[in-house]
Amino acid sequence: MSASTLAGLVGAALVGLGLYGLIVNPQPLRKILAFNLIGSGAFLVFGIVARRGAAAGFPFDPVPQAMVITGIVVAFAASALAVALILRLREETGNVSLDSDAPAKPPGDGAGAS
Amino acid sequence: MSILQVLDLGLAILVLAVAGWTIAARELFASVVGYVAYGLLLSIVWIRLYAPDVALTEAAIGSGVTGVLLVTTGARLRGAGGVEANRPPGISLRFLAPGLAVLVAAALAAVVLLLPEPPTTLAPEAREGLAATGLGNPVTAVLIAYRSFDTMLEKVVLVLAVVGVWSLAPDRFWGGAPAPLGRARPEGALLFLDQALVPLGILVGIHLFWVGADEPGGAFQAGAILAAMWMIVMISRLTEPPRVGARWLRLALIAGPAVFLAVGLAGPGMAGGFFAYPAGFAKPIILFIEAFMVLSIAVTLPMLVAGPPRRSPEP
Amino acid sequence: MIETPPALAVTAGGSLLMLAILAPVAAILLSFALGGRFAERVALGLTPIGLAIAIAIAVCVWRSGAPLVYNVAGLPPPLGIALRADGISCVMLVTAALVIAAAAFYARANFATPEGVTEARAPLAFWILIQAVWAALTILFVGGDLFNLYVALELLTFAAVPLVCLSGKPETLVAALRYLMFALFGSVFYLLGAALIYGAYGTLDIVLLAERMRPLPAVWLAAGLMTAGLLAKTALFPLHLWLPPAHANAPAAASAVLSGLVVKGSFFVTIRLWFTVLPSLPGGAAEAVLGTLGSAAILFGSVLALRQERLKLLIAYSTLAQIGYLFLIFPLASGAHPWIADGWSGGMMQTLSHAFAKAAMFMSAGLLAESLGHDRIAEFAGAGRAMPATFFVLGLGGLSLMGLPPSGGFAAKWLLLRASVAADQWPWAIVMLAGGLLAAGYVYRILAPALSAGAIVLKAPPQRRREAIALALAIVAVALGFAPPSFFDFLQIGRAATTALP
Amino acid sequence: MSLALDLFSLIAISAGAFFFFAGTVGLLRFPDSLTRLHALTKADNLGVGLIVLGLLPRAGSLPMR
Amino acid sequence: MNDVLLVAAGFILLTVAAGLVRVLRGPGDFDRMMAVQLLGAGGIASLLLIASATSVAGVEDVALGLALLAAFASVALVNSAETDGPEPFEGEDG
Repeated sequence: MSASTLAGLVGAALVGLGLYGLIVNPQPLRKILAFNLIGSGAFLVFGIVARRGAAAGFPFDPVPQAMVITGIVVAFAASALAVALILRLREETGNVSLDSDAPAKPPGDGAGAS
Repeated sequence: MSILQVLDLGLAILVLAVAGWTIAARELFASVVGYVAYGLLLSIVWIRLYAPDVALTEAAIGSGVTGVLLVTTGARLRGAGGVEANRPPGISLRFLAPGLAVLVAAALAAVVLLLPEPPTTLAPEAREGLAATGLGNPVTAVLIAYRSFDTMLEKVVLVLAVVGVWSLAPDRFWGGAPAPLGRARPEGALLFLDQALVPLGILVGIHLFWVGADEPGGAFQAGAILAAMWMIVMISRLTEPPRVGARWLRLALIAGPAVFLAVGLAGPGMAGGFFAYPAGFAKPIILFIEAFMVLSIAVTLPMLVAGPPRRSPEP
Repeated sequence: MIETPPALAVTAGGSLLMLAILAPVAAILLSFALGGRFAERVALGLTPIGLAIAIAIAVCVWRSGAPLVYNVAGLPPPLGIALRADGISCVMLVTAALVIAAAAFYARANFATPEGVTEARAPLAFWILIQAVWAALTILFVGGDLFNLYVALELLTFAAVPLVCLSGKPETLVAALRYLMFALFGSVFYLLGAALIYGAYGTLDIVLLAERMRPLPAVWLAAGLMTAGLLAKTALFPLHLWLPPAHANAPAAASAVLSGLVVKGSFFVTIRLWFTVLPSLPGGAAEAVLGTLGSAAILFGSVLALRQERLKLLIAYSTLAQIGYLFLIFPLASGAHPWIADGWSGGMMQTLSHAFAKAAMFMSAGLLAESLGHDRIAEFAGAGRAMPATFFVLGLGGLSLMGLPPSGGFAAKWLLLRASVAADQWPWAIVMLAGGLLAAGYVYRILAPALSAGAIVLKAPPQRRREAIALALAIVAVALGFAPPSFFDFLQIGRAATTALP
Repeated sequence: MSLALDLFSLIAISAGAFFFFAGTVGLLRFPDSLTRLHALTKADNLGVGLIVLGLLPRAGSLPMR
Repeated sequence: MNDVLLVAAGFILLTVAAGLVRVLRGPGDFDRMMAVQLLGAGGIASLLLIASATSVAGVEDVALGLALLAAFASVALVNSAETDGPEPFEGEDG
């Protein structure tokens, strides 16, 4: 089995793992980790497509590789936004949960003092 | 089975094991540490796929900066509790989720094995256009010339991410600076590291930017390295995150996309089309754009890690 | 260099497409660099320019009767990125420009930078983000490359999510976080599908893909993954959980844009995918599934809307139901049948009229909440007499949601009904009629207590100017019901070319 | 000459690999954090250093663009 | 010779992977980080060996970047690992 096929299978497995984590794990930060696993799985699929496309003296097709680079940067920005939301939510409610009916701690106590 | 195949198989198993660990680990911190290890291993996979540019980006942004972001957040979330206090998933979810995950993974694996032969590629087209850009690295050519529009928009996405993160500040802190990245006071070992590592890092960053035109490297990777160096200096408290109201900061954040956009808008006058480069001047213009992109990335990534403003602005 | 096939040739006026995108992008950067009050001025100054460009594009397409095409960097696909505007792109561009302009002027009262400070958090973020929504939608409507559309989808996510939680209240933060999770899931599945499509066909340009399309296993899986991702972003049942809290808790101007336009962005990409890239695939099973999910959304959303206590939540659940109608376009306008023109026109008419009607209703709901201090429907008694214009707008919008004549919603539902009857696909017709009755129920629930007698104290009367903005949008939603046949011909521009492909 | 260089590479790389092995054993077997850190630094420095040294003679043979 | 490089790369990966058991076992965050640190060093070494054996061009810069980032990651980890450190910064009054 060639390296690129194997990498493709790893990518598929990563997507599965990440999807499982995304659904099952209730903690939002862990969901972000899972989302990043799915993302890297998708990037690996681009990666094998690029490797298969070796031609014209290049050992790879540069177009999908460039797309992966763009995708990695966007995924990081998404993680950063999610993290900022999670931290603000923790500060306001003392809890990090996606249940909208979670009891909210009255904000303000202790959050204002350094 | 050749040695290389054995190595590949081992690497694949290792990557999946570490990925599984990040999902399964009980403690948040252990899971995040696993994710950083996972990113490092993934860089080796990218080398096996002959993608050094991606390997460098994955190491720098996918593993490095994202890892630091998550680790810092994990530490901030720890302490006051509430992190592990969520309900466990319901029974139906416990059976549905693995089923769905296995289904998607299996379908994806089957399709990856069944991709049509001969493989499709744009490598010949990319090779053909390379001469006109004056570049040697085809990935850089795709990013800054053939699909420059995507890259410019992606820079705008980064600006929006900064706006989004900042918008999560409490009103009273607007205009102020984000929380410090490091502990209360600088420590000896960190200061030593600053002196040894940061000048070297800046040099490497500039080097990556410069060689990126012809070899693996480029604006993203160079910017990420410089960003890492700035973050190290902030972690050791030699400097603090800047105020979000600072004019120089705003200008540095938009410099990359703005210069890119300006060149793109000048395209019809210079070269007969938006985002087209005039023949013969493509390479210097591309390096000019990339220089500003390096600046913007180097400033954007640390600001995204630092989070929204957390200190009141100076009167 | 590369021989350009006729389908990829650039047309005169193509530069307008580039300008339509770059104008809001430049405005975003300018607003962020200048900061403070300049952000508002730049955003308001952008609205007439953007609207003029959108109208100019529509006029060009109208005159030539063919899509506008532009190749970015002068490089044709597959290596370069193409932009294309067909009939539906044009109407969506103009709709987006009108709704965003209305939302911007409506929002001035809420998002003015206070006296005495040079810059405030919520105003700066709002003015930048609403321009970013515009930029992202414009790319989605004219983008011709699946990866370029991915970047635009991400741009839209990054613009829309922070809009939800501008107030910083805990419930809005939860809503925004949930929205972000669904949106990220959607993006990454879309990206995965794009990777498979590139692997199978070596391009992501939608016109080239349409020519090269063969039923491979890769493309079936890719279509499934991308559609799942896009449905999560469009909030089609059963991936809708994020929408009601997000749309109900956002500031009114933001809700108007989110409900009226943002969900249509990912819906539009779904249309591109199934009607331009994939129509040559055999079978109608996928279309039937989408239609079934749409039907379920109509019934489920309407029933839940009936049970809401708060006006904004009611309107948000009604969005779920109205999104359901959009997806009836898939079974009713695909294939090569005599009724597809009706199905297509009906689906697009529903997209447009819902955009205007829902934006108007959310704006009115915002005015109500500001004047009454709450939006609990049970306590509306007497409000109709105190705020007649506001309730008139809610009534006009409701007319369109119910599908009563004369309104754009009536035209949409009538066309969809006619198509389903002609196609002998009765279940859709029954669902639509049931949805109309349920909509009448929830609109009645809003208006009945308001029109009953009662004493009510307004904190402050609504501003006439803001009422007029909402009214103008509601009137457009009604006026769409009088669209001439030539308007429906316009919607077909660019479509014949793709369906005629072998 | 090439044989001598190959031999040099072989020895340096083997030594580097050995240090990684030793470092790992130390990390796993040593009783407390500080001694583990001690083992780790040996692997870090000497391991990578020797591997790079061993690869140096081959650097010229890499395709240069 | 290439096979020798690959065997060495595989051996190093195997050993540092064994070191990852420390991530599983802990007990402290500090021990976990050391295992990742070792993996970073081993990863750079095997990356260089593999690239040399399969002739991937321009990989020296990748190794350079990885080495810098490994140091960066360990700084960040140390910064946020210790549990007895001061409370996370929560902002100050305006």
